[in-house]
Amino acid sequence: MSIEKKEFKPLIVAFCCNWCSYAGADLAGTSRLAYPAEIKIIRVPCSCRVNPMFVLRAFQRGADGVIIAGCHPGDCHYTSGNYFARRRMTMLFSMLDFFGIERERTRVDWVSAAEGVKFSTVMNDFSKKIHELGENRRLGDLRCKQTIDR
Amino acid sequence: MQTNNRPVKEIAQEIFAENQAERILGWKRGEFFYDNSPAVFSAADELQEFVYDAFCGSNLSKFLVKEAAKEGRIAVLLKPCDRYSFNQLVKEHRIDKENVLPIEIDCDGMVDIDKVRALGIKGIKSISADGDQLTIETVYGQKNCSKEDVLLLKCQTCKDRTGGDRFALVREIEEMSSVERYEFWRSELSKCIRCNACRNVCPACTCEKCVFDNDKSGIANKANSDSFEESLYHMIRAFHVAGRCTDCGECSRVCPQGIPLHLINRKVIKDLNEFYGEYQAGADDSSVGPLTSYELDDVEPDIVMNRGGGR
Amino acid sequence: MLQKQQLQAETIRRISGVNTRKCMKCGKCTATCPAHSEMDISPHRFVSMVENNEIDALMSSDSLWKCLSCFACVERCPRGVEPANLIEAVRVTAVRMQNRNRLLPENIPSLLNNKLPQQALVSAFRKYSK
Amino acid sequence: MQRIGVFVCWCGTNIAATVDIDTVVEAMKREPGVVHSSDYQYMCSEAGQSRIRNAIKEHNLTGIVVCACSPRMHETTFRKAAKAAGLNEFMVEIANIREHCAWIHKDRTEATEKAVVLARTAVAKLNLNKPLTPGTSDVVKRALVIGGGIAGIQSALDIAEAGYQVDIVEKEPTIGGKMAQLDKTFPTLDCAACILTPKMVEAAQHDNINLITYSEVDSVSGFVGNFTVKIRKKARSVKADICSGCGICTEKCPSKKAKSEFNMGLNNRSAIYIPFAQAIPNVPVIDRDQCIKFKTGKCGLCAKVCPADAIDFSQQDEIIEQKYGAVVLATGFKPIKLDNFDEYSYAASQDVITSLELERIMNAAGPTGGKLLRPSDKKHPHTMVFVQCVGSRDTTGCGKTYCSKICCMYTAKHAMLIREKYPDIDVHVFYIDVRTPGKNFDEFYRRAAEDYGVNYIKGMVGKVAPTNGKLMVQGSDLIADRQVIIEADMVVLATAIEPDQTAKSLATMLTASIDTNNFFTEAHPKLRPVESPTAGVFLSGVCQGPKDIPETVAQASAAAVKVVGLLSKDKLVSNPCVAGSNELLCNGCSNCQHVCPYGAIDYVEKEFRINGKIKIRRVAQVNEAVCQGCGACTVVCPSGAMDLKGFTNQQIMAEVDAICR
Repeated sequence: MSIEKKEFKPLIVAFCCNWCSYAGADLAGTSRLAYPAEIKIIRVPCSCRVNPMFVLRAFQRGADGVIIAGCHPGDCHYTSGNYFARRRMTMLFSMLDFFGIERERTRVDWVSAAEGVKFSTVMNDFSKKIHELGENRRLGDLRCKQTIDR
Repeated sequence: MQTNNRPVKEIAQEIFAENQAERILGWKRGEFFYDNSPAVFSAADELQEFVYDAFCGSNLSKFLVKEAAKEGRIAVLLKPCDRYSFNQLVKEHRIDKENVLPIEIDCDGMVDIDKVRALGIKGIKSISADGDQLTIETVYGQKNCSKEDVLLLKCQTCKDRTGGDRFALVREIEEMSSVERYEFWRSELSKCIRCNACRNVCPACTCEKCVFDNDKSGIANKANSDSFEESLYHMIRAFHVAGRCTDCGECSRVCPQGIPLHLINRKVIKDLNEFYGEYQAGADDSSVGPLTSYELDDVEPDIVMNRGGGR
Repeated sequence: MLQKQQLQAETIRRISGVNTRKCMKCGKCTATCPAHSEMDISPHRFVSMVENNEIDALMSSDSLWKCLSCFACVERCPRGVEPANLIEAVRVTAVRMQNRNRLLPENIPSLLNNKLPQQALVSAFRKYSK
Repeated sequence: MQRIGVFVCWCGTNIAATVDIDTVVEAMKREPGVVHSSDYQYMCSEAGQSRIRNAIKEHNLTGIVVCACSPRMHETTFRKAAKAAGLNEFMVEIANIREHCAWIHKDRTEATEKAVVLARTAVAKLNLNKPLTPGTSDVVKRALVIGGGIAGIQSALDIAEAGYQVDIVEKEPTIGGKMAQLDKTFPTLDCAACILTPKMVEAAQHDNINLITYSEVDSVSGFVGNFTVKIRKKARSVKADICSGCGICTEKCPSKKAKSEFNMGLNNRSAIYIPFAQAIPNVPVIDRDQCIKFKTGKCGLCAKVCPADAIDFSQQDEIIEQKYGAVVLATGFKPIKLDNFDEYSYAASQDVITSLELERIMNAAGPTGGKLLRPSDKKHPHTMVFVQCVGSRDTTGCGKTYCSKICCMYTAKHAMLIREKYPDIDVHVFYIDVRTPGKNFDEFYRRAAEDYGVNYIKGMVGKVAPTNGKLMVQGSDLIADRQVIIEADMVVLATAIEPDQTAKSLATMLTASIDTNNFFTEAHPKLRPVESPTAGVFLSGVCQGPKDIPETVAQASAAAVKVVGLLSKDKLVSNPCVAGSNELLCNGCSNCQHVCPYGAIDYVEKEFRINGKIKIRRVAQVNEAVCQGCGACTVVCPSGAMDLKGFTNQQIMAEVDAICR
């Protein structure tokens, strides 16, 4: 019996703030700047709306990487949201690292509405990292995973 | 033990004698000499059961959330480390400060009975402290040991004494490789039985309704059903108390499975100190915590990616 | 024939790292070039010739060997095209086609010419000493 | 349970070419809550919208998901359609299967799979949506214009004419801006002062316009319809209300070593000065760094000679606070510094000048009285070279990547004016491209070349070397394929322009976004070109991107119309996606209050009946008119009491779950 090795298709959740990064993603689309289809965007009003619980939830349900994109520091539509997000996510990522979760699975980047090219570059780069890391086996609810071969 | 050379019990008696408060929050002797537990005394004669010795590790601050809301002024005995929790709760408006008479009492470290037992001392009848030495009465006669060797984990690195480096263990874990860290926490957290003792004792966990009990929160669960939930519970708890945890060490003290939960909180404290400047939650009752404030030139999250430590 | 030149042009673009399409044809390279009076093909044309695969003409030009490699054009090009790097690459291609990679040290003195700018010598050493 | 309708748009072939529409439609029929799923070529068209309206009625839908372009594009359209059919407009969710899917993926299977995931994510969210009702807020009937150049003046005049109060804040002592420094204007060659100064006077005299010169914006708070702005009035050291503007002080002032900013440093001015003769307000200002009184404590001559006793050395900066309904940004531009362009010898030779300096030299009120003289020896030049694109279209980081847009035309103007006035002067223009889109622009440029004999050379200047009192200009002539060397008397550099340095700090204060070049970003590059993405903030003039005077004036008026449209409303409908606190869960910890950027959260002591007992608890309350819906509070709330309507914890988690299913 031959066991066909299933090609690893990662799942990446991107939280994008409505004002900068989501618009940056729109611009990437308008400019036809491709990035992998495994990246699915969730629109949030501001990067500060992203509760660390959402990030953990994504990992629980089988995400292999989570990226949060917001306005550049200083450009937040709500003045200070991304500054809070920056502290929270730094702490969350550090904690995940402390628990032995690969550092590269989480990322925060600042993408403005004018940076379609950057959006696509960041997403391609992040996806590449996740491909290199492979499936997220350390964090995640095994019941939510179908592809685990034991 | 004494405060200003007076037995603490005397101070308590004086509170009632001088009518400074209607109730006193202190400790009373439990079934065994080493399981003193928090208690509210409402009259002088109840103080017969009052005790303050080397087994009063529990932090009384949290009980004030309920007790201070009740009728009548309440006096509370606060060891130096409990004072931080008290301040933090006052800061968060969880305790009505006006209704509380805080009494600061001295503490020279609390003893962990399991550590005494671990020295091979059996049949313990009582333990008395004499400076740095403990005198242990056992059914096999008197034994002695150094108090330093049997202190509670949280007392070994006491913030108010020149204790050891409280981040030493955290650093050790940081230096592990990513896989080792993962294995370390798996082996520790897989012991978790979700008894919720850590949450119930934590002075920072005083929510009207805990998210883990609120089925609308999306993360409610009563038991860990898989390895993810074992980690998730402790991660979320650590994040919820981040910037508010005073490092009182109660979580590890009460964990029936002996999981070093305080290390997670200490990791957070260490990071907060390194990234955003030294901060001791509860050092005062008004300052704004590090996760509810920011600086324009804060470190970027990729510092986690780029700094040292095991990968 | 064209195909050969095309391959050569591709090689030249690759080893020089120059993206000839970035040129906006402003002519600042030619305006800047201190050796222009000696040249039969102006520096700005190097770029378009490589872009258009006209390698044979470029290889047989005098300009190829008159460039001082002073990098003034690289320094001043507003688009970062780096024409001098392109010339270096064409030279290397030309040298390789002659089946010899380097000058032998003993042959250098006889080739030296008092009028040769010092800069050209330094540039040559930099290029051929490896 | 919701009754959801899903509408999948082809967007012509934009979506349908990459996404298999049928698959998406069929897949959605199996999603929980979905009772209707259909597709159409153009959902945003009237026909498409009427399909949506009909389906809502026919299937008694409680919510709709439109799988189409970005919600930033047509969310409002579909909300209106839903509303027209009697549905709450916030029961609409958009799945962005165009910008985030069809346009970026080539593989049809992959794109279709993703479209299905995006659609079911929207359905998952919609299942938890609740009808929301927008609140309203008042509009302060007053506008603030930041910058008093032609853009700011025009915007202010138009707003004032419509009957609203306008304040112009200008950081210089006078309004007028860069246009006041210009000599003539292309392509009609009217004198800039002749057309600008009447406008300046009109602005100053308008009942509805209040000029706040020599002042800068200190801080901004609030939101559309209700901004609170603190303005710092810098100390002029002259009492503006009693000064008659006679100018005696400026004549008698013994300190005359300061470089005149207005004349681009080509001559000197006194320490107490009026920037130029037609300045408005015509009130001098003391430059405290130059004033002998301020430096040594002695002098005070101006105070002695002032007939009105208007000099006040003790004047302090003053902060004024004012409320505005709208803000117009008209901060303008400045030429870039030429430090990175040594080859043009700008620092090495006085005779290498920028175009703005040439404007002052050519101007009758300028340092040479309008005579074209070499700055170094005040001699008449015989050969002049103009260099185009100095620092523009430069991708190396030395200059700016963009085209500064105005240089081609003003250089043609300069060349033409010089040839007309001094036919003996040879004028050479080095150009990369001559860009003349605009009414009568190309004709103007051709006239310079054909009628006035300006020598246009296709090529660039590589080096300008000052040699024996001359400037050796080494350039390329690409048409002739040769290098040329011109012995010139003067070289004029068409220096790139960049946004004024105040743009960046204002962007931060107003949370208006700027691009990588510090130009303000418009809400939509084509359809909303005079609005900033921040509601209530509008853009006027070069602060949004390089443009000439007619374009600036047009944009200034356009911005004014937008402001008038806003101010004419009595109430603004506010975003209902605001935070709200579940009082039963609230701990009263104040965390949310600390992170709220708008001060929208208050705490109250409230009685609660818990298990039959009355208990007083401290709970958070959100002021919905002030809350802008960022959600910062929701994350710091440990008990999860604080949630954001329209983006609730449960909704976002449902989205995560749908994506990760």
